[in-house]
Amino acid sequence: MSFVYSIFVDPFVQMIGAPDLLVQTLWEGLVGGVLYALIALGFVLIFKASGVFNFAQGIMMVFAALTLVGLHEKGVPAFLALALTILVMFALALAVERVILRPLVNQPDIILFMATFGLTYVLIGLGELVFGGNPKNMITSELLLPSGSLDFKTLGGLVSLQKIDIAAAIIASLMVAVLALFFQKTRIGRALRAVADDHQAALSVGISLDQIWVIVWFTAGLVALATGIMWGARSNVSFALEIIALKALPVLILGGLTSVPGAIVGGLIIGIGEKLGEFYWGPLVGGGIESWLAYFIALAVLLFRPQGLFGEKIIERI
Amino acid sequence: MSVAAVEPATAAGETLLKVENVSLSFGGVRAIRDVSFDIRRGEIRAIIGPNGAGKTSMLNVINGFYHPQAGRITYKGATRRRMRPHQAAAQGVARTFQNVALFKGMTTLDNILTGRTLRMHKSFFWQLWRYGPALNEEIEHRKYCEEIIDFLEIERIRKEPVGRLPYGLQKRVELGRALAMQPDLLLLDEPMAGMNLEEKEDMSRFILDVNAEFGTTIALIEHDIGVVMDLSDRIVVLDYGNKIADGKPDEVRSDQKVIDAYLGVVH
Amino acid sequence: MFYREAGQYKTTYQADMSVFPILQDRIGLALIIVAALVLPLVAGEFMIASVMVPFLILALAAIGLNILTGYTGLVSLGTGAFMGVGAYACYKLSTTFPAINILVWIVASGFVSCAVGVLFGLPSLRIKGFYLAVATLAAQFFLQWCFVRVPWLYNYNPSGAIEVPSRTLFGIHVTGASATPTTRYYVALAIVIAVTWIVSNLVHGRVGRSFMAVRDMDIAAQLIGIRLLRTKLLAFAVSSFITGVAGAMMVFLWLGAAEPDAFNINQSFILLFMVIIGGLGSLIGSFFGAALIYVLPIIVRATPETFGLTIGAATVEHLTYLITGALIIFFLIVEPLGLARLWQIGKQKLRVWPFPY
Amino acid sequence: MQSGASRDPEGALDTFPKWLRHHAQVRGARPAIRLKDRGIWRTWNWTDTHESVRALAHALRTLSIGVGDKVAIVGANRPALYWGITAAQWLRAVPVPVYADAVADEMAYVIENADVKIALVQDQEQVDKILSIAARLPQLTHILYDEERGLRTYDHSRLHFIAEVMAKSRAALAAPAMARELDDAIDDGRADDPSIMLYTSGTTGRSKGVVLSAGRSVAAARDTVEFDKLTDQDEQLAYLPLAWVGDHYLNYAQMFVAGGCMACPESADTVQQDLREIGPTFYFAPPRVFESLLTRVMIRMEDAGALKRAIFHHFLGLARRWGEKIMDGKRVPLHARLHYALGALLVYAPLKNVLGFSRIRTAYTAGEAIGQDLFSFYRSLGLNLKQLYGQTEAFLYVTCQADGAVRADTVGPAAPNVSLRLAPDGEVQFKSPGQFVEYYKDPAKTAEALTDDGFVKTGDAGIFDEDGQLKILDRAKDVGRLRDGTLFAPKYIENKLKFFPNIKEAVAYGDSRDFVTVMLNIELASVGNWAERNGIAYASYQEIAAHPRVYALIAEHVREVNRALAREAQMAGAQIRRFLILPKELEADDGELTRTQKVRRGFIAERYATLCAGLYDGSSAADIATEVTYEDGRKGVLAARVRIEDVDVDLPVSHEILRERAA
Repeated sequence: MSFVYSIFVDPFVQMIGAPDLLVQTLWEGLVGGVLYALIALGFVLIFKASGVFNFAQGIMMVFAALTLVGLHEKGVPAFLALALTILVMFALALAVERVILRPLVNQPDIILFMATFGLTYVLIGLGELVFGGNPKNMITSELLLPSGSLDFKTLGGLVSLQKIDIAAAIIASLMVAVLALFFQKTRIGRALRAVADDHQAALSVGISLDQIWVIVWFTAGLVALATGIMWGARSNVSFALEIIALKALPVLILGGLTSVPGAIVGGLIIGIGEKLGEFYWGPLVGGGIESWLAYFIALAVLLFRPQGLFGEKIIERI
Repeated sequence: MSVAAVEPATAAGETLLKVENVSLSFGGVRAIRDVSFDIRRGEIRAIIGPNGAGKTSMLNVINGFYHPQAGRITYKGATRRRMRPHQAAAQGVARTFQNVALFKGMTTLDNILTGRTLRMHKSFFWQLWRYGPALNEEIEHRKYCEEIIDFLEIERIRKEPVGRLPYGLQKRVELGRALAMQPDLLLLDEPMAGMNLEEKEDMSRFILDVNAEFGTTIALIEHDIGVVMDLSDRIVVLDYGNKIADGKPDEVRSDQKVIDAYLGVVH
Repeated sequence: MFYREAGQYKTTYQADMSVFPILQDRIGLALIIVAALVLPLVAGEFMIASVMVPFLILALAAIGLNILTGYTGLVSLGTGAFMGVGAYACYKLSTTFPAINILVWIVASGFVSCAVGVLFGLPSLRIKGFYLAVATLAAQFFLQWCFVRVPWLYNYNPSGAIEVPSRTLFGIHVTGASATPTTRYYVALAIVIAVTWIVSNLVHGRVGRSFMAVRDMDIAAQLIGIRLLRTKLLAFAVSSFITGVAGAMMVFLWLGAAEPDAFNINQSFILLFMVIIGGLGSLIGSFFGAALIYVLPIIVRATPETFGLTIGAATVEHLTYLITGALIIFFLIVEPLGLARLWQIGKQKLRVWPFPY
Repeated sequence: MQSGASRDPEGALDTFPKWLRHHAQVRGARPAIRLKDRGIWRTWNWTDTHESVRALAHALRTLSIGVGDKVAIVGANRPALYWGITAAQWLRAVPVPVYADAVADEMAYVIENADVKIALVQDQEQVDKILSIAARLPQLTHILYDEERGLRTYDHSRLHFIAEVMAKSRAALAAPAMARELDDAIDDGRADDPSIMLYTSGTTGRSKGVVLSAGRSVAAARDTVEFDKLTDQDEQLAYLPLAWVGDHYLNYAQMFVAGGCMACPESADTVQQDLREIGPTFYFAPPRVFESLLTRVMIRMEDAGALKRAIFHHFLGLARRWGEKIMDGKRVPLHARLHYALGALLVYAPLKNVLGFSRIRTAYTAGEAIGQDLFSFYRSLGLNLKQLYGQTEAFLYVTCQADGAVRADTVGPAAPNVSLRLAPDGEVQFKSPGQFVEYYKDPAKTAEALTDDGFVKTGDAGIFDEDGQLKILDRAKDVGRLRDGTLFAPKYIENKLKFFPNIKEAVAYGDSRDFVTVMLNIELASVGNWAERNGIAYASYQEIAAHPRVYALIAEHVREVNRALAREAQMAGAQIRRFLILPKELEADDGELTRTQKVRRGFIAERYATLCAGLYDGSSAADIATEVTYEDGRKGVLAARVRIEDVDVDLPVSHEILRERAA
């Protein structure tokens, strides 16, 4: 009985008992979720436009952050480093299109999926080879990002919000808004949306498929860079972040592979869910459940909606 | 040929399958509306109709792949609302597909052998050993499959991976796989789609032979009206999910509603 | 070129349905087995202990994954963890019951892994494709977490690692510090040959065809009467049994000791690479894949030395990543169906030589 | 490994059923017949075969087949049909194989003419055919079929499924008395019993039933089995038409005597595949099969990579130079032998393997002339390909080449125990062990075919070469003489020309003329190819056919033929003096060729009368205007001036020397 109690009752008692901690946990989860959502967003962009399940999306984030920090370490001024990193991400998009997508077009999905595994390894190897494998600190202040925290004495305790987290939430929201505008209002954006539905239709807009791929991968690269900066600021920059990047996968699955709102909602659910889970239920089993809780949440959702929360219903035709 | 001796055609004319007032819709789109018809043992029954008439959906309902929202299906005397596809298979319903649904990574022979799965019973552990009982069983079924290969005249491609075969032959292999199940009711979804004249003639001959030699009841969908009229004993005509005619080829041919449907008269 | 098939006709179905119907293939296989048996007589200890033993074990794990991914079409990203299950099970069993033959425990640990595999295979009924891959990630991270957080699994060893006890077989040390590489090699070889033979039996029969039917066209398979869930779970069971055995072997016959990190997500990826580069749905491809992916880094490491260059260990590590990734992409572009397909093409060319097709 | 023939010194085995029993006793477990059926080679050993034939014989007897009755055998090569042949022979009835692809009408003629009582057929197709003509065949009582498919619903009052009647017979034969009586019936068989009737597809008129006796058939087969050292280890693919003497001799008679095994292919379109699987040790195919095989080899090699092509052609060149010498056991330098051995490893053996020729010890070709290059190609690979000349009336072998004495342009010396001679008019005549008894019910034709002293007239004209090998020139009636009396064999000359890939058709004239001339068609594909390589532009067949350099090219070929002719005693005087290249291709649609693509010399001479005149009046060109039919069916007039070229004639220097040597 005590077992049942400790799972189903006690955590909620704790939540109500210490609302400040609850708010703090929710906030942490929210910020984490926003960042998950950003990674997932880059993923959805690519999946929609080129049908590639881009496993390397998380690594692109780390790679971007590492490039930025690494360049700065080598003496490049922060904003020049930022510009150069954007350039590198563009070069990456070009290279991916030339080297991977073009030769493998029309291959089964699993093959493209595997190719992005290969890309993951290349990016890890390349990044570490050039910039070294030791963890680095994000150049937060150089990029004029705030640091420190805002503390609120409220709810019978202390709620502490890191400024960088607030910035991250704002920047993430801005990016989503900009992307939404880009998709809705620009010719290229409309073409990108069209290509998701129908390649021919996209061609009729006057943009070649190759160009679309480059643009999409570049966009995803930019999103990755932004995410990388935020996440790097919260911890540090190394390929250990890969594990975090993998969290984008349950986010995606939860949201449905093709849905941008799905990616955002999924990110928030996973982010908040795993923080709550870790904080309130984790101690029951010795902690550290954050490493797998996200996947279980996604799995649980999938069992009821195999296409994810926002995915289109699959009607099998024969 | 010994295959034929296995299932002698029983009292032709007895009802094998009865579809009553079946309706099916997908998220508001009604694919089949209140359709009823029957299939008698030993006959060749055609389901025809313009594109989107609900023909394939009808087959999917019959073999349990779709579950109708309303109506009843009586098969071999047992009435049911819904059935799982593997149950349908176990009860002797076999099926070919509009777009060839072969196992592309396997050879012709393996595809046909797969059709015998339900009749192979040697346990997993015998399979691990393979030699002995499992292989003997495998050989028994290989013999049966070879009869089908002989029947369909596909000896030459026995060991070719099906993915490399021309379309017409793939359709034949698919028919072979369905026959390997020794079905009581064989559902053929556009068996002659995309074939040239000669291939169509071959396929027609095979369908008639299957019906005659094995006594298999056949329900088929086909676009080539000429072929349908020649092959089938009775025809159901669907249009926009409704049944608009049902009868012998001659009756259907002269039915005004059918003529209208095929000429595209607006409803 | 070396094939002389004229006159090799089959008068029985037994002969026609044998796994190696061509005489020259049987000869080739016999030669390979003989070569594998005499290898320790000619090869050095490094070759045996650090190349051949790991190669065999990884090939076995790749076969396990290939059953699931190659034959049944279910992508798994949790293979490393299933190897871990085997390893921890074997560790617990052999330390709890030290008197019982270690081979028994290696096989038994396969069954433990099998049970866990089936459990995590359950979602495969409703979840397909990439979605399922993510489900297997859940297994990966959950199991890995267990290896860290459940001290019972490593007998409360303060280091958090499992250390292989010394065990004998017919009076000869086969595990632990005093087992010679040659002994461990022969044990590994025997297990790999036995399991490969059994798997080969399996995939050539009804079960194998059901797997492939589900992979190629699950709807048609269903309408033939193949039960999807049962078949998929069976694939999970067989697959995780083999990976479990491979995992136990990895610790007991190769590493000697292991930390939870040995079974991390990277291990899962590496195995998936082996299967894909080697060839989905091909047993021989699993060996090719294991050889390429495992041996490649060894070569990358050895190459600078042969040219007299000294490169830092970290750099070599990074280079290995870079080159491995590039090669994966290269092989996917050259032959998406893997080395097994290249092998098959080569064999076909030899069979029709001098004709090109 | 014993030759069956050597086991019968007393000659007591003078019918095939006796051989069957003999083999069942001495090599019962050796395979006798195979059938690729349901994916595997079902095999019957001699014991099984004996037992099956016995059951079928009993079944036939129950259907009242007795001595002298005729049993038609219709269908592809199937064990049941071969058993039917032996079963009929067991009962001293006469099997009559009928071409399976014959239309109902032709079949009706044979069945009626042969007084067939029972037809043993393969499948529904043949049953349908026979039922459609049954009304015209009152003497036909029963039809037995081998494949049941589609026939179950037929009226079975006169129709029987072979497997069923055999099963019934087996049950009946379980009674020892019944079995003994049937077994003893074998001993009633006598050497002069008619063993089989083979209908020749006569070029003119209705076909005739050639009656062969049991003793002679066995004797002939025994000789050639000895000659080619066939044993019970030999195996061959039975893919030739059952009703053709070649199948009955090579597959049936020889294997029945040697105790070897014949393998029946799965179906007509798997013959190549089945050939490769079986890997026969004895093989026969007409030249056109070898030719199309070679073409396919070359076409497939075109798609090979440059390196492989280079290797292939290098070793083919090597084989051309040494291959035949090595096979004939001639002196060859060691380096060439080693080089050839490497070629065998890389090219020859694999090539033979993919063609299914790996195990062949003896291969024959016959039926028409075979080109030197084609013939040499196979021999140089190490395939022991030889030629024979035969006829239904001889029960196949009249001449055949011995190992080590093989040439492309002859058909070999007389086969064992065959007497061979040339009539004064050049016609080949023979007396052979397997010689036919008569044409069935046609004493007039029989008498016509025999000379007064019992030799068979072949109707072919031939000459003996210096080493006693026979060369077939042409049909005897087509052979004429130049004004000076020199033998003129148009087809012989035409064939020599046509072996050049550049020459498609040739029409030779010379009968009752002073000298030989030819009209030629060039092969557009190869000449066009040559023209392209030599920068010669052309727009049409007519244009390139008239090109001076093409004339020069062809003239060289004609000279080469002349050189070859000069070396042959009887032919040296019939060298080609003048030729022209026709401005259009000869077409069956224009009546210039028969439907079987044979030139109609007389018609062509009439049609191109002006050209013909030009050839003999010494002019250097002649005009022609003639109506032609285009491919789309339109008609038009072709008018052209055609060059006529003189060719040097080789001195028949060796003439006398050769004659001496021949004598």
